[in-house]
Amino acid sequence: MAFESFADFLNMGGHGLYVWLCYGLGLLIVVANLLLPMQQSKQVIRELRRRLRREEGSA
Amino acid sequence: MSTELLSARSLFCERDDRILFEGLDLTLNTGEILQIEGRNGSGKTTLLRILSGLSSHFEGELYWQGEVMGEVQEAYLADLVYIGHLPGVSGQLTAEENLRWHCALHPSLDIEKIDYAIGQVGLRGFEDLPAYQLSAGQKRRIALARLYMSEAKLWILDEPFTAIDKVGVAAKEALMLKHLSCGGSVILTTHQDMSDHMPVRTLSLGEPQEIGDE
Amino acid sequence: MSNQQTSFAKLFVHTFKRDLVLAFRRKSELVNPLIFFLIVVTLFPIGVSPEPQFLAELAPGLLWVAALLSTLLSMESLFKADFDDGSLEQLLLSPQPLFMVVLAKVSAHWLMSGLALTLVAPVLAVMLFLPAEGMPGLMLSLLLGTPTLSLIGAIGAALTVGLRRGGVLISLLVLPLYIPVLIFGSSAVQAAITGLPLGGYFALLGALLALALALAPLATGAALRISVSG
Amino acid sequence: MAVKWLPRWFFQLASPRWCYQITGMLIPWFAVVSITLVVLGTIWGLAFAPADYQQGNSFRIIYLHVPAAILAQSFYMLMALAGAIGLIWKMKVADMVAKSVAPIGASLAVLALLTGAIWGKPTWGSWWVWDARLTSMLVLLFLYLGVIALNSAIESETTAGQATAVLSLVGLVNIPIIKYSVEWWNTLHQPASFKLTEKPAMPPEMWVPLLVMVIGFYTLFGLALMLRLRNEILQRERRASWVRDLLSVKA
Repeated sequence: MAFESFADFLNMGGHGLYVWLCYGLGLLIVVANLLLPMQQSKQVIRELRRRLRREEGSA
Repeated sequence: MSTELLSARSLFCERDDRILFEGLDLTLNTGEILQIEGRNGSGKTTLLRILSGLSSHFEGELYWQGEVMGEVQEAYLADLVYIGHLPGVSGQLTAEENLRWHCALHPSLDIEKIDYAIGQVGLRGFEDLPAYQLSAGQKRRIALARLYMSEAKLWILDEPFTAIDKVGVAAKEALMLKHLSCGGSVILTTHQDMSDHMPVRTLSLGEPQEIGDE
Repeated sequence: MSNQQTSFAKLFVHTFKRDLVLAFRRKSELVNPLIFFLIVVTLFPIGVSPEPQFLAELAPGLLWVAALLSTLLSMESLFKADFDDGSLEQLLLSPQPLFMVVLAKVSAHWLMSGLALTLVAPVLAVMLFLPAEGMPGLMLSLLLGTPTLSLIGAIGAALTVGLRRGGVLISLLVLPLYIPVLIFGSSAVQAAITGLPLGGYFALLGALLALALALAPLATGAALRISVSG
Repeated sequence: MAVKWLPRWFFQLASPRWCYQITGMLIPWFAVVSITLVVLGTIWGLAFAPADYQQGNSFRIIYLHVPAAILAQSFYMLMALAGAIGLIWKMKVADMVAKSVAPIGASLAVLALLTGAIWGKPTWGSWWVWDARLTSMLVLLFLYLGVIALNSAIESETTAGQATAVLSLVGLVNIPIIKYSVEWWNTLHQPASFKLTEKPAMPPEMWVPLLVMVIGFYTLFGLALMLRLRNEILQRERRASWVRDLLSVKA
């Protein structure tokens, strides 16, 4: 452990703002890259299924 | 004696979610005219563009004189005249300048023949005008003049008679007959009926299928 | 073989001449990039400061950026007319190598954009108080750099020729690729002003040009086939 | 076709269906491995790795900045490579891979730029410095944006795939030239300033967590790529019977 206390850890030797801002952004981009396609997948499946039903209805 | 010139096997093409054709086979022999029929949007132009090698949006095989198209592309292009929807005539250039550039693109053509071709399509007297000053029909004639200069075996013509008057059509038919007698062939689409004496075989493209209708 | 070579040469010469004739008949396309070059350069003293020393310092980069933008502006028309009237289809159906035709078209285009810009640049350089020592560096670097710009721009033009609104898109595609030319070009001018040796810059610009000459027409040809096919 | 020397799995990849199935099997594994590695690497880097003697704790940004930068570059290569395969062998899946990579790569370039800028503040005293690495990363982002813009401007999926493949290949040839020229330009304008990441021989306590993070990022964004790719496959293969079966069974 490179830090004495948890407060020390958060403070990052005065650079806390920069470090945590970076990691926050990192988390944001990682989560966006995973969640967006998952959400899109639901949408795609719903859309394609609706299409399929419409075609079956018209056939 | 007729031999196989161009053939296509199990062509498949889809566009904007519609299947234009599927499992389409066609064979064109020497001395034949093949007319592609079908309604608007049935894929006539697309088929001609595929056959000419302009479009690569298809699956299936093409053969030129029995060989796979990809391997004899250059020989094929040297033996092909394609006149599409767009005449391929530059508006800022005169008929003669347009045809001269065409000769540069096809080194087998004889520049001396330009004058003859211009005379044959009835553009004598218009040689010095830039094409944008000519009517649509006259522009079309510049494009058709390529046929008079060419010794290519295959002509692919998309609506060649658009904006051409009756006399012009008769002349084109005569030209085609001459081409056939020399062992050439033609693939074309046209909305006008051709004269009865023309040896035409037709190929109908069905209704394009909405994808999913089975 | 030699027969084939003469036909390639003929194709090049014919296409080159044809494009020159076309350009001279559509005069606006010929002069518009030059006017644009002039206007962009004029905007800077007005917008920033007319102070001679400041402008002199800015001049190398500014002239190069303006030359780059006006080349880009002229790029869009390279294949557009041919695409619209179907000449491009005919060109692709030629049994002759596409490489030659593309090279001829780009050369003709460069003659009327890049070379013209190079010739006009000294006038603008004087207006920006570029020291006289910088002049040869400016002209030579433009002479070596602008053909590369035309060759790379042709790829962008070929990729966007089938699109209705290709104008902004082409800048987005091509400008990042122009960065090395900009760097070496403007540095050459700066070096010329300070009296440093120029050989290295010209060698680098020449190397970029050689690479672009070898590869860009291939990419442009492929892009044209794709655009016409779609 | 003279491609007999290629292994069989290469052509199996060409089948969207096979690709959909295999990614479906791989995703849980990738999820477990990647999240473990990234969490491990982050905690290690943030809490256990020693602080840098010059930069102090702001150095810990390296564990995010460097993996993002490496991935942004290698994803561009992947995109160009997939595009080339799609062009040469008309392989649909390769096209789809190329299309799916682009937005992920662009977001990684953005992350690398932002973390670089934030790191720059305590190190250089300003948010942005025209450092050679940051500048090339910015150009890389522009290249990504160009590819994405071109792809979305062309309506036909096939044409869009081919056109972007040509563009990304042109970009790939240019990347080393741009990198070199920017580096050279940078040294010309600001002689030997304090570099962000170039450190002489990092001790193992520092680079081991970095390695863990890099591998973690590869797997994590590989996972993101697979998720995107599966959507792309479904959408483009919607006509195929296996997709229809899949959808009606999954109801």
